[in-house]
Amino acid sequence: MSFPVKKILYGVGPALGLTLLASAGLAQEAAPMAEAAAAAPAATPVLDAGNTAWMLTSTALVLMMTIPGLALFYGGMVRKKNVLGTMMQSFAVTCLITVLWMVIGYSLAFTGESPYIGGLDRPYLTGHEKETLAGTIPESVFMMFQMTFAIITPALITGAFADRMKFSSMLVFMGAWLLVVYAPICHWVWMLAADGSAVGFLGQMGVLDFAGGTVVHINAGIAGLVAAIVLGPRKGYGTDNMAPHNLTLSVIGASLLWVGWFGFNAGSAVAADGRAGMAMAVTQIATAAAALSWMFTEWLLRKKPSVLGIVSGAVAGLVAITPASGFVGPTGALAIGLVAGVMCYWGATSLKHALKYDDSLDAFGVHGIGGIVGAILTGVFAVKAIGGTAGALEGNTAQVLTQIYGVGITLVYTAIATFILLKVIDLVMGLRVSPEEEREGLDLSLHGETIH
Amino acid sequence: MSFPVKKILYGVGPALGLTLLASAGLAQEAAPMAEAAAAAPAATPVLDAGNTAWMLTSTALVLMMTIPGLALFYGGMVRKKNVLGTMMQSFAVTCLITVLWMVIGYSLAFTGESPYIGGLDRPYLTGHEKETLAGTIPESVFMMFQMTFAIITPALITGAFADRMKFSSMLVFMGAWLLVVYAPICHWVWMLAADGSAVGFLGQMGVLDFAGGTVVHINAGIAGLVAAIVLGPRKGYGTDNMAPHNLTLSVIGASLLWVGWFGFNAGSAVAADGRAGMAMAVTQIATAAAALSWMFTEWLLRKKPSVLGIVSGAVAGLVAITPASGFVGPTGALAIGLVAGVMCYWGATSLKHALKYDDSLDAFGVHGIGGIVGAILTGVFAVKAIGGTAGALEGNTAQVLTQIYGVGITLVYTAIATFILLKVIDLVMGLRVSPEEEREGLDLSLHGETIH
Amino acid sequence: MSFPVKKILYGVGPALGLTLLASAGLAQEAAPMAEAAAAAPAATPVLDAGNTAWMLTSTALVLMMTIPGLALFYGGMVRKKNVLGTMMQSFAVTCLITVLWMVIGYSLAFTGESPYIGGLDRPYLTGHEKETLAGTIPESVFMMFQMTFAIITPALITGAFADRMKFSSMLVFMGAWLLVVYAPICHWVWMLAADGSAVGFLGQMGVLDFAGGTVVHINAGIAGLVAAIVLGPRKGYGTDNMAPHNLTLSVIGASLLWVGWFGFNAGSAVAADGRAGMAMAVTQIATAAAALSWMFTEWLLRKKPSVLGIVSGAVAGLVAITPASGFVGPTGALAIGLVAGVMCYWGATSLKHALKYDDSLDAFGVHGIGGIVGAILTGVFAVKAIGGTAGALEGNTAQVLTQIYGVGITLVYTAIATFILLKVIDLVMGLRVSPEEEREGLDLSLHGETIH
Amino acid sequence: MKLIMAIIKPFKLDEVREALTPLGVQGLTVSEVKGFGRQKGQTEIYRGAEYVVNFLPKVKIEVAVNDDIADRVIEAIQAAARTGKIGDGKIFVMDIGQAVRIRTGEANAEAL
Amino acid sequence: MKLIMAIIKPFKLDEVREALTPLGVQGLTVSEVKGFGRQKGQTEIYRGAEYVVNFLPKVKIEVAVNDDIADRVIEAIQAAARTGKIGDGKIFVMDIGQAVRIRTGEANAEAL
Amino acid sequence: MKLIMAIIKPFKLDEVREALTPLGVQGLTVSEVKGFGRQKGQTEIYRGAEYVVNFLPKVKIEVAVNDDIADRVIEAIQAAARTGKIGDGKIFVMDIGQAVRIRTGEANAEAL
Ligand SMILES: Nc1ncnc2c1ncn2[C@@H]1O[C@H](COP(=O)(O)OP(=O)(O)O)[C@@H](O)[C@H]1O
Ligand SMILES: Nc1ncnc2c1ncn2[C@@H]1O[C@H](COP(=O)(O)OP(=O)(O)O)[C@@H](O)[C@H]1O
Ligand SMILES: Nc1ncnc2c1ncn2[C@@H]1O[C@H](COP(=O)(O)OP(=O)(O)O)[C@@H](O)[C@H]1O
Repeated sequence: MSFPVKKILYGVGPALGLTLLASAGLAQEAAPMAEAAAAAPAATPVLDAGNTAWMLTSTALVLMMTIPGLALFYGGMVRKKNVLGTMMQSFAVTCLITVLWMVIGYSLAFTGESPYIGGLDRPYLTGHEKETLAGTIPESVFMMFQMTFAIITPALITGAFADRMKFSSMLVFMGAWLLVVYAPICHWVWMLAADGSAVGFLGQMGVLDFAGGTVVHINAGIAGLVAAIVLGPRKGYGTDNMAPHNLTLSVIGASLLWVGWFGFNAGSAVAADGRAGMAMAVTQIATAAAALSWMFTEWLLRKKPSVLGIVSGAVAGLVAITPASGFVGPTGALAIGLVAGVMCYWGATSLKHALKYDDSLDAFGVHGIGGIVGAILTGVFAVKAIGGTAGALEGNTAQVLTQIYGVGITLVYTAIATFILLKVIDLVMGLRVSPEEEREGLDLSLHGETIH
Repeated sequence: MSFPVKKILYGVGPALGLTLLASAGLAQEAAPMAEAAAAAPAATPVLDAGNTAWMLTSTALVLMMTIPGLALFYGGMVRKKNVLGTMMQSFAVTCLITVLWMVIGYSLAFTGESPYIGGLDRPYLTGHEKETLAGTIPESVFMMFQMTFAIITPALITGAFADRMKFSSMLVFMGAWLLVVYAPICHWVWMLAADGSAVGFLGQMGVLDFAGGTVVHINAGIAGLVAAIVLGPRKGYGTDNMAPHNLTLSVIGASLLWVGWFGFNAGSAVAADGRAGMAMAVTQIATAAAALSWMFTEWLLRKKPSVLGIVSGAVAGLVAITPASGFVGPTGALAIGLVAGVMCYWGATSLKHALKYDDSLDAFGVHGIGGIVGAILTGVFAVKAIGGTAGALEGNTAQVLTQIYGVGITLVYTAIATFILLKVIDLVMGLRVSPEEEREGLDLSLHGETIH
Repeated sequence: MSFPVKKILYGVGPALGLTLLASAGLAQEAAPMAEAAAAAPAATPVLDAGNTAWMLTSTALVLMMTIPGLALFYGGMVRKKNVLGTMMQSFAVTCLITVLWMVIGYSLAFTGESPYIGGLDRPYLTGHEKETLAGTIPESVFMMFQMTFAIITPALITGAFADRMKFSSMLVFMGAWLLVVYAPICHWVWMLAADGSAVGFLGQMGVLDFAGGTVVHINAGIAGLVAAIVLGPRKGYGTDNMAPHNLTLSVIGASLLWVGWFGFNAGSAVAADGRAGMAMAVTQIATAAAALSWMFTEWLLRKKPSVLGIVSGAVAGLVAITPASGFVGPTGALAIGLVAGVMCYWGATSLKHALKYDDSLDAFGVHGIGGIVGAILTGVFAVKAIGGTAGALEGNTAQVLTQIYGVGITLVYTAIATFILLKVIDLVMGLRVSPEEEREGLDLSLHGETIH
Repeated sequence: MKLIMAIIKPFKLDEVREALTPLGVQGLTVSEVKGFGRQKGQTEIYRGAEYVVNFLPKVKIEVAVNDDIADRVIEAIQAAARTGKIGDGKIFVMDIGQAVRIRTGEANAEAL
Repeated sequence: MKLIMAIIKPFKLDEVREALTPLGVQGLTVSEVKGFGRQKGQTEIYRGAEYVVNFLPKVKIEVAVNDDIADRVIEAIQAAARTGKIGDGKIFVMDIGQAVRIRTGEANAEAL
Repeated sequence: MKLIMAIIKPFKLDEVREALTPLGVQGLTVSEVKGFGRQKGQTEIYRGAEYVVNFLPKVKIEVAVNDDIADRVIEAIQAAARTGKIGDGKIFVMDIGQAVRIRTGEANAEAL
């Protein structure tokens, strides 16, 4: 572990100048991640209706993950007085990020030639003509598909500070976080040149992240952890009964996350082909394996298999397979799922209670831990025949280090940037609702509504 | 506004004889709306699996909008004693319209050469062989896709008379309304000849309605307004507490409407291509913009941003972008959304309370107003490069008048026909439940069931 | 009826050796059921992105049927104290079957040349390369699509023994049932050779089952009936109030089943073509017809049209059209739906109460009866131009007998195997929770959670 | 002091509350209850299984008042809650030995 | 008249109600309550956080009866509600000063 | 014996319960109620329709105690439930004529 730690230390700083060193030491062949424009760089790309059909569908599926999926998953876990406020966070984030992505976010993430950040030259989706293509699909579809990722990532964070953040501050934070944290990291990992080669520095280095282990889950998980610590625990945490008020909502939510995740992972092939099919299969297998491994672990340790446990395990599996989904095969997926279920169970129970932060709905425990597990194991189980890159099991042990490096960079950058953003917002407008508002519940105090 | 009013007056009458005059004065090039058979009129059309895949998916998405989407959106807004009855209305309308559409509705809407109404020669889907195509997709898929539109339109009306209509009368009304109001208007706007040219008189005139601003939303909104007035307000309206009993249901419903609307709008391209992609993108942008503009308006005026507000705004945006979705670009969508959010907020709050009708769940306030805003602004923001027709901003100011004309015709025809239908049904079998049934709630009194 | 009865008697036994006799007497041309590899046996199959897009989507839709669809449909019908336990059954079955299907189930169902059972030579999806095709789609997608069928079938059974089975025993039973009952029956009906000809003995015999009338619904329905009888009725059955606690959940569930069923039936075409389109259309029509026929029957006999009634009718229609969906046209679908609604109403009310078993949520009453009605009527209404096989109405009366034969074999095999499995598990670990646990409710006693 | 407990039809609650204000009643406490009595409930039918709902939704009002206005309060409740149809409910009156306002510690008459 | 308040296990409600009918009790009022007592609740565990549920679901029956049958009513409730296991509940008896039937205005014994 | 009925703010329930244990109170019964009083509720706004919520969520505690500890129980409740802000609630005390433990048939003091 000493090597990546060193890398992490090197890797942080304004210019992150160690790219050269690292690319010499670590980089394999450039792994085309999202493959937006990857197919046949020589011939003029033409629109493929089949691929476009699948990407339109995938976009709808990924939107469904956030609303209503995540809104329900989180909404069912809070106390009754906060359910509307919690669901509203996912919904409002969806709206806010949509507009910001269109105004400038997409430009920051997916234009330019810098390995660190995109340009400002395509605000308001300038240059999106009806005919513009990204690979074999319209660029408008690629832009939309990526937008749904930009939406769910901040929405995931809301689980960490449930029940206590001001709605206004939450909006400001999420908007800033999209531009300052999400857009650059997305660029580092997924920005490709027209010829399909990686532009972002993590992509160039060969970090594998098929559908968002670092960009989405580690990113959101770490941001959530920082937010939970900065905001402090809920009033009554550890003494009051904070049992989830209605887990039927969480079961619906987890199920829609699962179904929608096929768009997330298999959609990241940006084609309706064998790689998409394999991504869907490994997603299903890892998810089921993690759900079972969480369930049996809890059954063993706590005597009862809980509904919250099995659905949490499923989400843990979905998270962990995300970076791996275009790179590993069925047995790799099974292994990743089994490990992720146990590790996230530990993250959401022992670790959280040992360290005493109040990550209310386990944004870090599930997405942070699951994302890290998945990112690293991608380096272990990657199969050359599937994604073009071999993993440690096929002899390429360096890939594990590359993966750890990617995790480290993301982790450190997110943690620092999130911390600064939150502190600034706290100074300017405050982060937490008043104790009275918190006691009364967000539904009534912030939104003037309640479940009758 | 004097011009369209005159047009509206002209435009009404049994034969709607002003077609000639109007087509001389207003019509632009014929805008292929649903483009069923538009592609390559010269060559023999062949089935495209990619387009078919997207249209199969779109059909599923649009069905999901009504059940469970709309059923939940409406069901969450009524009082607890009416939730099952309200959801049942959407479900029963789905079943009833399916059978009627198959028996004769599709024939009335999509056959024949008359500009006013389809023929009776394809009852029971006669002539739907497995191989019959509509453009590049099987006709069975086109028929199904259109069926889901025919289902949601009457289902939307149920929001206006929630909590007080007899279930039997509702079924009779909806069946009659499909044949007398929906099928002809659908024919006027969307019926195309085999060569892709418009057959219906509004289509011929160049009225732009990509996915149903007039056919679906204005139509349902106005019918709802008339129904709300004819039935009269709910017992206790204005005095009793009629707060929505469970807005979590409405959030799920609004979210599924949003996701499903990708099928509605992007599916209206009847292909998986750049126009579909652009339709999806502008749908997303307008929806988010309208949700935010409703939310901020309410926040400003009422001090709190409500959950019901943001989801209502989203639906308002979805409605307003519907006619525009294949014709405008991202910035046009942003503008349409921002305007729609504010206007529908005004429609569902000030206007309704000023005029004192009880449009219980704001079928008119959201769908009527939103549809009118969207239809007119389509004429402003249409981009020639996207949908083949320029709007006022590109110099074609006449398009705005054409749009207003289309709105006017729809509005007047729907209002009169709906009024007559309701009055006749009232005479024959009565429209309202008894006061005791209304007090006890529809769930128990009409359906013998309740939420425990 | 004497003929099929004789066949049934013959048809049972270790080797089911009457294949020869039966194929001489009954078999028509081999009907390619799932047509996995059917297209163009001569030319090398190539991947079709459009077909693949639709099959990826269909897989997502069918998974959505089980979670959250079925989980909600069943969850809303039980008493409040059992809702989480009921939803958990569907969720846990999804996870368990996923892993088992990957480990050996797929190999047992879809490999080998025996007409009775698949081989053990492709455990852990051995041989699934990224490029392997099944017809025009990747084999990984075919495997996933079939997996979702293997998931929902056992999940359907849980409705029969709701509120009283031990969770551990349920898992063991479901795992064993998949391998001992589902995998072979699936093989009998749907296993095709590379050239598209039937391998399984029921397929060879010409039994028509497009999307799972026998394999899924009769199978699950009969297993449910046996389970309901073996476990015995719920404590308080017939005296306590066991009214569904929240039918809003069931309406959502039924709606998602309906939407997802497009993937089930139209997806069974394994292509985005005219047959898929027709399958979708007939699914919609039969479902609506059955919903209305159940509703009007109940309205007539019980004075009120209930929400539970209309949604049950819809599910009955979905079940009944399942085997027929690739073989019949719109009017056949209408007839099948109308009959299924009435028959399943009778099954779930009169029949159940007359025979006094406690099929709690009518797994048999809806899926068993509906599946049998559909399987037989497929033989009546099949249209040669649609699915390649004529039915009785087109003169091929023998097809009805073939269908009855298929029903009989399935029914007897399932009943016996399910009975034995349950008895063995009962001996080893017990099937029922204790009376105290049952009274307290599964949520708290088995899972340690509750709805607050 | 008296504790007046009234079991009424739910939709009469607001009328009853409004009828008490002019009498100087400044507070009351309400519970959702289920009543069994002469009034018979609806039958719910679920797939052929009939459940006669013996218990009907009622609202229970508990209001503590001084002895001097007790009779008028009882009359006001009876007048406001009455529909004349079966199931209108009952009023029961009990003695309160002691009353305390938690916020201030005030006792008895001052506490109400 | 007496107000008999019984706190019982929820699943015993129907038995208790049936036990009272032969005694001439024509009405009663039921509330869902939560009881704290010697009986200990289940532990719910959510991702490692344990909540011992101190309050268990109980049903409270309030029934007003004439003095002459009060003892028999108490006995009947006790017999019907008893399981012999901890948590069976309690019966408390209080005096009612006055009773009114809202529908008719009948008072006291006639009101019940 | 006394029946002490306290209407308090919901979030004070656990504190009140804990305050009673040292006094030897071994059981109590709790209901969710809605209170109308001097404390005014929030306004809910739904698409422009405003509903002032007159009834606020409260919790009603009913606890039967022997006469000797009644005063201490009342004091303990008042102390634990008090926030000093409007809406803290009330305590009413009534006489219990008889008490029975259902499980054992024990009566009065032994029944509690
Ligand atoms: N003896 C009683 N004790 C307590 N509550 C009673 C009693 N009798 C009736 N009630 C309550 O009063 C309600 C109305 O009584 P019911 O007999 O139906 O009609 P009515 O009020 O017209 O006499 C019942 O639902 C029940 O809640
Ligand atoms: N002193 C009391 N005052 C009011 N209610 C009580 C009292 N003691 C017990 N109860 C109620 O009786 C229920 C049962 O009491 P518990 O002590 O658990 O068992 P048991 O009834 O066997 O003595 C409690 O849950 C509570 O609702
Ligand atoms: N006369 C009364 N009878 C019964 N309950 C009362 C009475 N007055 C007040 N309450 C209850 O006490 C609660 C608090 O009373 P309120 O007047 O709001 O404030 P405070 O307790 O500070 O005087 C009320 O919500 C109501 O539940």
